[in-house]
Amino acid sequence: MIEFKDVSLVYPNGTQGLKNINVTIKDGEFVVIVGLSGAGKSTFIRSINRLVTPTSGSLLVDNEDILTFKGKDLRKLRTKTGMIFQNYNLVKRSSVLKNVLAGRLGHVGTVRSILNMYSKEDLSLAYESLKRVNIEEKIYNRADELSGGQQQRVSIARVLTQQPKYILADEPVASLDPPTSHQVMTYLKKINKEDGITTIVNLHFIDMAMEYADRIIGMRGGEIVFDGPASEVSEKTFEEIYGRSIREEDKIGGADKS
Amino acid sequence: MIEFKDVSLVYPNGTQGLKNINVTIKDGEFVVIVGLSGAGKSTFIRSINRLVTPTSGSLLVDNEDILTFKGKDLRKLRTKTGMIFQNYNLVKRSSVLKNVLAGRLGHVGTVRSILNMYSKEDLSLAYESLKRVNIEEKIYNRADELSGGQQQRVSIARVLTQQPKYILADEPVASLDPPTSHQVMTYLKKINKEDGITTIVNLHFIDMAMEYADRIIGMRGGEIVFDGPASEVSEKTFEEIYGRSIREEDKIGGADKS
Amino acid sequence: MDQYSLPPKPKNAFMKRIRNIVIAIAVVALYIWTFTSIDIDWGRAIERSLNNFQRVIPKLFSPDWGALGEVSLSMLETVFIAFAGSLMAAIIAVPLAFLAANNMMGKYFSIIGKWILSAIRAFPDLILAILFVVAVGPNAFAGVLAIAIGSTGMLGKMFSEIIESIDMQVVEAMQANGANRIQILFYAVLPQIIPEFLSYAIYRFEVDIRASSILGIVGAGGIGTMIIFAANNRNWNEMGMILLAIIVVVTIIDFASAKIRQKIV
Amino acid sequence: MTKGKSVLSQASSETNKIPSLYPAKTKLQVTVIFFTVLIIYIFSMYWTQREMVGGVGGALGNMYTVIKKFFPPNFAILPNILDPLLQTIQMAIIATTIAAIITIPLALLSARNVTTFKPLYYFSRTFLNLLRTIPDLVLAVIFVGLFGIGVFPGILALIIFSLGILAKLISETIEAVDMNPMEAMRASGGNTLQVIWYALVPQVLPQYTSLVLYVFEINIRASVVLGLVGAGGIGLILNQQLGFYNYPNAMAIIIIIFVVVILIEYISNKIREALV
Amino acid sequence: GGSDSEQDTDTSNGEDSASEEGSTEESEQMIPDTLVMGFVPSQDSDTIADTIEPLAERLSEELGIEVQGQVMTNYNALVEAMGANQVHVGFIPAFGYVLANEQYGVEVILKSIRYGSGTYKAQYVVRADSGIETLADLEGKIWAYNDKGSTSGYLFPANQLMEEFGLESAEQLESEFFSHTMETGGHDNSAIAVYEGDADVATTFDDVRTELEEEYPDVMEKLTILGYTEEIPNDTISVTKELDDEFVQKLKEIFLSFNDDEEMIQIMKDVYNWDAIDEATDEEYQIVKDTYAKFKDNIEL
Ligand SMILES: Nc1ncnc2c1ncn2[C@@H]1O[C@H](COP(=O)(O)OP(=O)(O)OP(=O)(O)O)[C@@H](O)[C@H]1O
Ligand SMILES: Nc1ncnc2c1ncn2[C@@H]1O[C@H](COP(=O)(O)OP(=O)(O)OP(=O)(O)O)[C@@H](O)[C@H]1O
Ligand SMILES: [Mg+2]
Ligand SMILES: [Mg+2]
Repeated sequence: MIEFKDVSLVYPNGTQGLKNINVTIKDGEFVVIVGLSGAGKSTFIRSINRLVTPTSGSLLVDNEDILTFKGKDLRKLRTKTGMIFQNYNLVKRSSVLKNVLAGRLGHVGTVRSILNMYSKEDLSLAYESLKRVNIEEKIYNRADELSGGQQQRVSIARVLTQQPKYILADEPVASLDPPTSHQVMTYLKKINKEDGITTIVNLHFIDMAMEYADRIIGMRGGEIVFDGPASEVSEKTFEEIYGRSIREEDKIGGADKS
Repeated sequence: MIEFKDVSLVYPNGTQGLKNINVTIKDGEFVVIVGLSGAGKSTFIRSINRLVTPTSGSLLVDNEDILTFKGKDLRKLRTKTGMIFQNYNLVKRSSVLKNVLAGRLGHVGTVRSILNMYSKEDLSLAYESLKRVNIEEKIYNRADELSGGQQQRVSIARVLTQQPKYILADEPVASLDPPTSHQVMTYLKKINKEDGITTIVNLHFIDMAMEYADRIIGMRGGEIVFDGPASEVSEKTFEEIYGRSIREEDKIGGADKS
Repeated sequence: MDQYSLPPKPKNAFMKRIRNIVIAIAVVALYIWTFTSIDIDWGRAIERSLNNFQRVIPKLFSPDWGALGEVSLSMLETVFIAFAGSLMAAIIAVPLAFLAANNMMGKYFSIIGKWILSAIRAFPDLILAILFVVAVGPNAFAGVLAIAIGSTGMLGKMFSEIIESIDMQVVEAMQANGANRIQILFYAVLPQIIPEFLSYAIYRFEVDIRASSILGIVGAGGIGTMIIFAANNRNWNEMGMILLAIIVVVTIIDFASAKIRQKIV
Repeated sequence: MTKGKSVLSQASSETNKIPSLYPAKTKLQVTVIFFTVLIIYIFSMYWTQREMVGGVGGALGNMYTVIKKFFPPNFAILPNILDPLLQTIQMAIIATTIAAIITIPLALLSARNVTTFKPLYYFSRTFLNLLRTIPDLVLAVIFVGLFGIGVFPGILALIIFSLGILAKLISETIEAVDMNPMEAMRASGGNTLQVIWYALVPQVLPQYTSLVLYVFEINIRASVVLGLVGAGGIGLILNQQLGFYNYPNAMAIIIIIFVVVILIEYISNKIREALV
Repeated sequence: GGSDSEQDTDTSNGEDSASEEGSTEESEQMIPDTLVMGFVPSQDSDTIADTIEPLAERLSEELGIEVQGQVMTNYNALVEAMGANQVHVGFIPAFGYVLANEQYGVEVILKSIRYGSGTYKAQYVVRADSGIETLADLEGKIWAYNDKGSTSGYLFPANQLMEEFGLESAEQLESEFFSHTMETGGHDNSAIAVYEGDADVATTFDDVRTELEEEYPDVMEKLTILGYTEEIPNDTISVTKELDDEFVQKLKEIFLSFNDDEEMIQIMKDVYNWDAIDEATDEEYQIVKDTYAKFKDNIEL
């Protein structure tokens, strides 16, 4: 369970990234955060694994206030929260397998990981994860030999190998074309359902959010302006989130002919 | 007028980029080429300004066979065909104005262009073009200070400054997010209509193609598998182009809730 | 978790592995050869350094302030010579770099250009110095020429590598505009390389201030002559003063060049 | 096209604003910088030539006279210079290897994106700058003073000398890497060492190798200088031959060095290709 | 004025005039507008200075033309510069003079007098406790010298040993008579090598130990002198063959007049350790030439 209690974040340059956020995310939920660019979506998500540190309030993950975490505690927190990035953040020159094994870094000792001494279990877990995103045949390819969608699938496999309790995905499909985007979202959803991993995804576009989310959180100017199930999203919600009524082009497809 | 007569292109490594293409594009048309990755869309478009050279057949632009062109003729051909690229291909460190003025290179003398001695007309043409894509206030910014969509607009302004007879656009929106994509396509369409410039655009996605195109050419494996107005596109067309029936995810929007 | 065995590695990985093993053996052999046949008496070296440490090091740290005036003057002279020399080198290096870069003039020119640059770099400073003394007499200008040619080899190599790494798509875009080769050079290539060029040229200026031995040979005075005489007279205090002067000057240049680089990149 | 023109003329008559190519401020800055450099250059050229006597006339003729004496190179000495040549190569190998190893922590410490602790970063930066400041000749002289003559002080001088260059260039490479994978590793719970090993090393390795080989080449040539102070190697022989006016022998040695340098370049290109 | 045009003609056909090695007769004689003196300090001396300014000023006064002094650190460069007539007057050590004379017909006019002598000697330095008492004891020992191009450090001692022990070549001397040799780069380094025990004998100028006393206070007791070589002629003042004869004569007289000039002699003493200046002829350097001739082919690897 993740609880934001009155969390605010002011960046060193004075930008207010988050403003008095109060929200609770229950285990197993699939939450999509939507909002305009600069709304604070990334800041929200990155607070949860402390890639950024909120400046006030308290943020509980599994009932521990993570804002005080340091060193080992922090690494433990990060080990249980997997993260997927917009640009996949793979090491381009390393093989797919090596990239996926990187998900185990928090679990294995430093020396073992540096000497590439992975246990059979780790290896088969990595392979298993690659199979779950259907990319096992690329196991020995270098990451930069893959297409964007394939790279994002590798990064999902990396997170799966991490066996996290939470998955945070920061605009996982923004660099992908729509069919591939849907594929990736489908995988995320599947994992959420099959493994019961709590998943929080940032998206720019509300229509894709509505297709996949159990729950949608709308952000604007660092504040939460909507929080509810996808079915409750209305014209008014759009206005709150985007500051004006919805237009065709706010959906990814733009005008749709069908 | 552009006429492909039995044009084929085999790359040095043996890949067949184009196979017996026969097609005529009339002045003023707005043609969109769609097809899967590797279908030969780029090869088709790049043949027209001879960035690649077909290996057989003849390709007439304004009734001249351009396949024999060399040196000066080639530069003349390229001066009258403007090109827009997926990655904008701006000189990142140069100012927006200088990038736009590069569109005049084919028109002004070498010495004058090197010494930055542009005529008043050239300068105001460049400024005018920037205004047409609504980016004139960035005139002295460096190109790398702009967002993707803004960069693509600068590259459109560059082409406008070139005052070409033909505009070739190779996936001009593939690096952009959907709203920006629509913006860019709208500008291209507007220019096509206002200035009567024949425009040929490559796109991955057929629904966006259908929204903007007068005429759609579908390619697959280096061959043309569909050629007709947007209104004639049917289930069957999809099958021909993508090799299977259309699915929701082939449209950029994916599932649409409205 | 079920046990899954990994798929076999692809075939060419096997060949790669063989190749890597061969390379590894070669490297190990090279090292064994090196370390076994080089003649260093480690015990003696250590003992020696312990004995000599207090003979040399403390003196280096108590610079001879009496030499300050002379050293500053020589340093100033060196800075001017290095500036003129490295600027000249930066200019000569540009055409050579274009010749040597494999994405500009074609493969054969590239090979010729690379050979020219290597040949320049192979020429010892000493001989360059002699040649220029003969050409223009023993004076600062001979030093400028020697530094210019000496730096051209290195700068040309660096420059050509920068040119090889530019974004060729931009070049293609200019081609598609109907630009000719020279226009492409000025519009697509130069803007991409100028900051790196300047940055390396400034770096080289720094290096040239230290490449002072060559100036001593040509009688150009400068700090190089002082170094050699301080060494020959075992005048460590004066050497300390010289070092201090070099450190100060290079630090100032380093600082200034960092500022300039920030501006231009 | 005509349509475009009409739009233009109409528009420009409306706005009547034609921009200049650069904003006035940029123009001024560029002009000032240009003239400053030019003036310093002119002054430097004046300064350096003020002692010149008789101009440059006959320069080429004079040089030709000397160059002629170097030809034909006398390759008969080849067997005799093999040993010192190998010694030079060995010195360069050892110095490059050791420098390459010491460089790693130094470069990491002086890369802004890895060493976020500012004081440490500035400290190691300054240290590197000091290292680079000392001329190779001075290093050689000091080490000969410290350790007596022989290859050992030569190697030490080469190590310090290459360390300065290598660590600077590599720290710059590190600063230019893609930070995203590092963030990803951190987000999955890796500690600093693991992050460096998994995300940084693969990205830097090709450049690292190529820079190390580049420094190896520099070291081969630098050992010519070391010969001057009795630090061994081919440089000693070269100076000897020059001293006795055996220019054809000296030329043969220069050509050999050239060949070695070309060979190293060739090998380093091959290795780079294999790595990238 | 007039010399300008002469220099021009000289340079226009500089190729052939300069390439005729050692031919003195037919070259045109000239008086330069600016007289350039090149100075390569001999390592065979215990202090060396890096400036020649006071001397140049004084000469300029006397000659009525501009005089420039350049200190160079490599005598190859000076020899070549004199060959190209870029430097007109050279202060060169004996060996450098021999090369310059052989290659470009450079002529010696004066020599330095140090410690009241126009010559000096090289010494064999050994450790006092080494048990080496005669040159014959050196057999099988390790020999340290500064540089093969050094008259006192290498050429003269090597010549002496070869004659004394009937050796045919330097090669034989180095690898058969001695067990091992080391080239140290400097006289001081050679002596230190012996002091530290890296070598058994060093050949240096007389007396290198005074240089080291500050750093190694016990050097005088620890190192003794085994013996000396033949007399070696001191540093020369030499002129290029192009220089006008009368002008050279004048130059010679001016230099000689310094002997009676307290101030000048003090300058020479402070800066270069010269007591006086004396006339010199090429013959005096014959002994160096002979030695060089003997070694030239040996040194050719
Ligand atoms: N490191 C930082 N320093 C200062 N301000 C920052 C920093 N990171 C983000 N911001 C600012 O905080 C606000 C929220 O940024 P955030 O990245 O969370 O938005 P976002 O919703 O993820 O936007 P996008 O869709 O563009 O990724 C923005 O105004 C942004 O400019
Ligand atoms: N320079 C080249 N050398 C060899 N083969 C090439 C080259 N360029 C393209 N090809 C091949 O030619 C075929 C057609 O490529 P083309 O780039 O025209 O496809 P496309 O439809 O533009 O694809 P995409 O949507 O990925 O850009 C592909 O199989 C491609 O691999
Ligand atoms: Mg974000
Ligand atoms: Mg394409």
